[in-house]
Amino acid sequence: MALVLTEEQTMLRDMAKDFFTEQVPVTNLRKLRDEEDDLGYDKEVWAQIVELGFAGILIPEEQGGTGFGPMGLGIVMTEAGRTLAATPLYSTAVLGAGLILAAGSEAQKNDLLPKIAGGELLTALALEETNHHNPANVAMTAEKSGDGFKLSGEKKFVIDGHIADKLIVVARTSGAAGDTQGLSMFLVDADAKGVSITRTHMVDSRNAAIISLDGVEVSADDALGGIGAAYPELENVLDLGRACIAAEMLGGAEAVFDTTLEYLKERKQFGVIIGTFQALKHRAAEMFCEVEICRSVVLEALSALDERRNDVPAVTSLAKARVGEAARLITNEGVQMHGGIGMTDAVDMGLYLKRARVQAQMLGNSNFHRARYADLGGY
Amino acid sequence: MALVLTEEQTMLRDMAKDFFTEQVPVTNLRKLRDEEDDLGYDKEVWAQIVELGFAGILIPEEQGGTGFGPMGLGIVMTEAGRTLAATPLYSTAVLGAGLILAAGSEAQKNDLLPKIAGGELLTALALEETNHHNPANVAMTAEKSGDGFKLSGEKKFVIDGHIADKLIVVARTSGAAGDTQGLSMFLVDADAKGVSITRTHMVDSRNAAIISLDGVEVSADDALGGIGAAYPELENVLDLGRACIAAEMLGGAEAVFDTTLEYLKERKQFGVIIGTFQALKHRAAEMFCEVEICRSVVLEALSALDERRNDVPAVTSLAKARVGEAARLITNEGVQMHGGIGMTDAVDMGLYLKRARVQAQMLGNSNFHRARYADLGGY
Amino acid sequence: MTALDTFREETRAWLQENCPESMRTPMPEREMPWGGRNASYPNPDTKVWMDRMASRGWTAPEWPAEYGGGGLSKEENKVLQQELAAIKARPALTSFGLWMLGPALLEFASEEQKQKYIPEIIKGEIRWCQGYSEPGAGSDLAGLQTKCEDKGDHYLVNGQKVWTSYADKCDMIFCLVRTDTTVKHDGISFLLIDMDNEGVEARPIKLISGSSPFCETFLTDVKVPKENLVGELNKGWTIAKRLLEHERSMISGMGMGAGAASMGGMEAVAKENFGTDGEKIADTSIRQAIADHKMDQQAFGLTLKRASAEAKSGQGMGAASAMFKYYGTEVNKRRFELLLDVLGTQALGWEGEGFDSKELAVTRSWLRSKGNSIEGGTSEVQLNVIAKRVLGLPDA
Amino acid sequence: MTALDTFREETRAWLQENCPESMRTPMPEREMPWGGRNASYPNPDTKVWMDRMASRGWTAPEWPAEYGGGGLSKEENKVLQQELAAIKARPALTSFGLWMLGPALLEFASEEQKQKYIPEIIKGEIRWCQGYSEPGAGSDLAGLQTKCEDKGDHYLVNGQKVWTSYADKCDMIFCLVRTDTTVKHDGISFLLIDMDNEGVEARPIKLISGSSPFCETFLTDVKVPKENLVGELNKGWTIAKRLLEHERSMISGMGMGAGAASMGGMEAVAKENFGTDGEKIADTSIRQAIADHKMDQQAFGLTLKRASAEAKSGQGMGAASAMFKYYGTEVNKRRFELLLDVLGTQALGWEGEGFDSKELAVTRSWLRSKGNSIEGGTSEVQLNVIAKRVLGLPDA
Repeated sequence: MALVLTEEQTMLRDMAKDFFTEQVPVTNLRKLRDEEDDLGYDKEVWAQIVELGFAGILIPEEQGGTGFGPMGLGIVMTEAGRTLAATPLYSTAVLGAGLILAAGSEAQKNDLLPKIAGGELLTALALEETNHHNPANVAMTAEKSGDGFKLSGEKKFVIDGHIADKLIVVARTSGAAGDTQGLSMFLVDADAKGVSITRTHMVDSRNAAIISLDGVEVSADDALGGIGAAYPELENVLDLGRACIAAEMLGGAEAVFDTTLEYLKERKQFGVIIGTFQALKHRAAEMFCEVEICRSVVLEALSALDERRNDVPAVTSLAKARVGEAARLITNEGVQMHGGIGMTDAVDMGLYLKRARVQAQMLGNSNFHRARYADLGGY
Repeated sequence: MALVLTEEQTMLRDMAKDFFTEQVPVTNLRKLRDEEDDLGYDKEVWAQIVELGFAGILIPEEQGGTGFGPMGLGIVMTEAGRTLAATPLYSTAVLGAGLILAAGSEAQKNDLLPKIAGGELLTALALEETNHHNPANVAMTAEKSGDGFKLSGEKKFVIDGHIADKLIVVARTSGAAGDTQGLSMFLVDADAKGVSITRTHMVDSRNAAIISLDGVEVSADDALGGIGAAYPELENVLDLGRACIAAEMLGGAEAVFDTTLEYLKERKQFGVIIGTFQALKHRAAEMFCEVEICRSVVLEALSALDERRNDVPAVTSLAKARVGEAARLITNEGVQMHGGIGMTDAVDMGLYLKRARVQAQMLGNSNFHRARYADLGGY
Repeated sequence: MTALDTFREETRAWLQENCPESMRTPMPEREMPWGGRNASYPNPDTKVWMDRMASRGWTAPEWPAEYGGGGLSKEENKVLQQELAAIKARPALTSFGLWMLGPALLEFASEEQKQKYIPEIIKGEIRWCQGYSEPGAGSDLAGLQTKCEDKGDHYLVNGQKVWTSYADKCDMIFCLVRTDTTVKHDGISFLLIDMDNEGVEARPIKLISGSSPFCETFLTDVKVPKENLVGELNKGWTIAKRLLEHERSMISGMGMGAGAASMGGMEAVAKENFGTDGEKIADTSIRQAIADHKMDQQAFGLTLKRASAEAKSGQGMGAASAMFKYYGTEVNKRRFELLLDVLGTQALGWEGEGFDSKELAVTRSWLRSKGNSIEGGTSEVQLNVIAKRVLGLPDA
Repeated sequence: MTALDTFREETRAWLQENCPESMRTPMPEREMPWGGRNASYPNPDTKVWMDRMASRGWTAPEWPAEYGGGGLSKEENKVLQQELAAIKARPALTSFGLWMLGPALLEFASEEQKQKYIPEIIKGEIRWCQGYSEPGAGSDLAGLQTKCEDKGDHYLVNGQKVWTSYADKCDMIFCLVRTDTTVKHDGISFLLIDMDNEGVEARPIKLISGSSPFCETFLTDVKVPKENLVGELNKGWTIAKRLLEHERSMISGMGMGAGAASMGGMEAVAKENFGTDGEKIADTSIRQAIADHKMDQQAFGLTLKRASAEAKSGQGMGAASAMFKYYGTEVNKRRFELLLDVLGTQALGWEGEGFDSKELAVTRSWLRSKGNSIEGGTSEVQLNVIAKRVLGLPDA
């Protein structure tokens, strides 16, 4: 158990913090939003991220990565979360690299991982089909067709779906929606015939896509992992994703807490600093406790992943649910304690609030993870 | 809709308030407890209650009662709740009179109601068989035997079971535990052969009993209402009981709130009145809102009963659940805000806390009533 | 037949004749009859209806006839409102002048001021906005700093107001300004300022929920005639307090019905998202959360009803408006949070494809609801008010 | 073989020989080795074990040997504790003298006082209690008023202490008294008082959860020798602060494991009460509430671990004890409320028939848990401490 960062991890964190604070502050997201950027991310920034080795942070050195593992990735995500950095880190460095590492053939790994680490390839996971996360609830079909498969169906909430070069599509080779058996993953080029991608504009000014596949042909070599047996590996990598979103949410919650605390020390009403009001003090102290609790559960989830422990599913559900609720509280309090200006778009509170709710839904909200935690606890 | 008391009802309330405050203060409960009174209620006090007409408050004047109806009964229960008065009002004036009025034959009414109003008869409803309220979950059997029935099984949490002259026993003449069909009610003398009654000492210093019936013989005339068809009438009267407990809980919550507010204005720490601390002020203001909300839902439930409205089940569930949660909050805050002395038996906070939790479980806790409210809402 | 019955018959007949057909249909927001110098009327009937009603003073039915009001009694006005409701008539004039300023002028203004401003309000000729809050004076409104100097023949005003609704579309603003910097509440005056004056600039404020009617209003060396002072110099706080009470009660009732109503209610949305088990929402914990919330809403609604019943019977709940403002806005915020959980990712759209208009409205309303517990006195201020005025808890 | 290995071997051998068999079994409460003048030993082995351990100074292993302590190094003591644990040895002496007073005396007392009191503590000859709180001085402990007057050759003490644990069974009390009424913190002294003195009376306090070790202690014209003052006159607050930190950390760890453990855990209790659907608790909302709570508990446990890991690595969480005291006691209270909901009416017994001992223990523990957020500094005080010391929020 590593609830304290090593020296190496501390250096990584400091480097990431400096980078995001200086190079990708919240104004970066505002610019992408206000200029209605077609991509929704900044290619310059992504190039710098690649340069720093963050795109390949999960990827072993022999495949061009930096091999920091889940803890390193989580550390970077937390810092990215602090400044609401809109980058393809989650879709590509977390899920893309994670799935290829977990399920890819040697050929796929050797081909794709260096491209991810080198910033040449963006990926997106096309999984969800309903309003609520449910990884087994896949109806998209992959029908045997010659040596390959034909994919048909519709995916939604595909994060970075419209900028990805390759989609990782979860489809059903057998069984019915809800079965964990019969799921397969396929690598599909975004420009393949029969793929149509609609970018959606989300409340957090990030993007996601609706992707429909109409008889898209893939070869047997495009399968990522075993046919019909994708679920266990998928779940493992989803846990990595969950821990990383929890880490990113934590960063956002920390930023809101810090900013709000500063505001409480600065803002005067009735001739006094509002931070002297005991009711606000107590609420600030409660937020502090929540932030500390969140730090612990995020570190624990990342450690468990690093150490490939058996309790990875339970502690990632713990982290996702617990941080989700804390982020809800803290972002709400952030707006309320800022008063009127907290409601204006000019102040960043609203941006954090919006992002927190999207993060809360990504890969399962608190309700989903409470139920999963209970399942795993055998009750 | 009568969310405001009429002049007559206001007079009744003032009379009840004076009576309980002066004649049955909390010291009355302490005395019963500390002297380990065998009965658990004060015969003197009960005689006065009968004298005031409260025992027969539901009962029409022609049968010796005062005919104030559910609203009048609720008003009295609220005042009784304010001083934690330990009396057989709930078991006899609410449930006993209520069930006989709703389901009794003319003969039963003419025989029993005047006795209740006159203080000559105490009753107890023997319904529950499990740890959680569930009126259909009755396994006790009533087997046909000659012209009558033979009752066998065990009841628990029978409020005032050991002082009742007559038990109203809910038993199954057909079907299985969980069915709403097949339930029947029987009037059983407490000293009948085969009845054994064990008094239990509850945390609120009130009492309940475990009652086992071992082939107890009753005649067909002892049936209260139709054989196998007791459920609808039982449920109606249980709703009356729920509204009355909510009213009693409200009285307790009011008393705790008032006392705590006084304490906040009196107690000094750090050289100042603790009621000047803003965090406590805000919490007191929130409690105030809760008390006001509770007053509304209790009045609404009682009005609905008075007017025999269709939404009686929904609004009694609303009252029981909503007041239950508010009473939990307010009694917890009462102890906490009193600090150390709130934890001592010498101060009344603990007595209210304990009573509130028993009331919360009587005839269904918040969880039960939330589910019922949803059922009734069709979702 | 009583006089009131006669009044009803005549009113009904007049409305039948004078209320244009299109004014009996639901009103789209862009057809709201705000009036004013620069008003545009996408539907010309709007203006016809406004003028006809104003001609009888029925845009302000109970105001004195001498200033152009309807001069009706409470009972007559009730009849008028019933008859308007019966034909589903749109309001003839929506106006902060009618709701806020007019009553204040009638109570506090000079005879000359009443004669000048009241008729304009009634006819919808001038569109008013209100200038109270400032960047440094939110909860502590009396801490306002907009400076108003006596320059002999005029006042000179410098400062900044925020949350001035529709300031960019209004003709005049009624303002609280500081005329004495040595005292707090007793150094505030109530001033009327023409928005066409040099030095007045209004900029719309973008909220986290998107565009809004709110503006920032900058006042830079604005010259204001001295006759535009309402009431006595330095006695403006008295007028302000009267107006604020009114505002608070408007907000606590706001938006309570919105949300999932357009989707058939939260229960229906939950059934669609989580499936059903018989009639029940299949996910029990969502179901219980919805029931819990609906209980809060029903309980709150009953408490509003009770307060109004008590007010009628003269019992009164006391400082109830603070409680309603607090509780109502907090319940409303919780409702939207729950609705987000129920709708899942469909509640997370901002614009464009992938979301229908109802879903997008939920997202925006959720965000807008966060402001309810801030505007018109924050939740914290309401709790302070309850603690002090209702519970009598002492100040530090 | 290192010196430590040798020490381990010798210790193991000595314990094997000297720890009576019955002292290796679970300890019933009535056999707790409190020591003192009036101690009774229902199990005579208790006294044997205490005396043997005391003879080596191992009741206070790290205290200096010159006062009868063990004189062990940290490492040696760790070995000793491991060996004691290995044979499941009971503690040889439980004592507020050991836990609280002794360390304070070693740091603040005169040489004479150390020589007099420390050996008695180590041998368990004197049972001590602590007299801090007063009816008027709870959260504001420094507001204490127990008067201590200098009468030339002795002090005269008048006042009342509360929450003095086991005062009715103790021989002596260490007390905070007021020796200067003109200042607050700097007018407090630390005094040792013999409970046999005339004018000392201890009365047990009954709690809402039943009988308790707490007492009220009345001090009426109690004469105390002047040599019983520890540290300088009016400098007692320094000693008190040191002792309070220790107390707080003891309470935040309290009772976290208790509750439904004896029943196989809350999940098992819920399955029994609500039935199962496969492996799952059939009532989903109860199930989610339990999961929610267990998450809080696990998250809190992880945070304790992290704090200890950070402390070791020298990073430090800062004023963490206030956070743990606050969060830990609040989680604990919520746990018992939830357990009550799960157990239903079986959690509502007080005594006698109808409830088994585990159920009755839940009821009493639920009630007792309410005190956790009051004793050792209320939750409100902890929040104040976090706001001030950790967050740096200013005082009014």
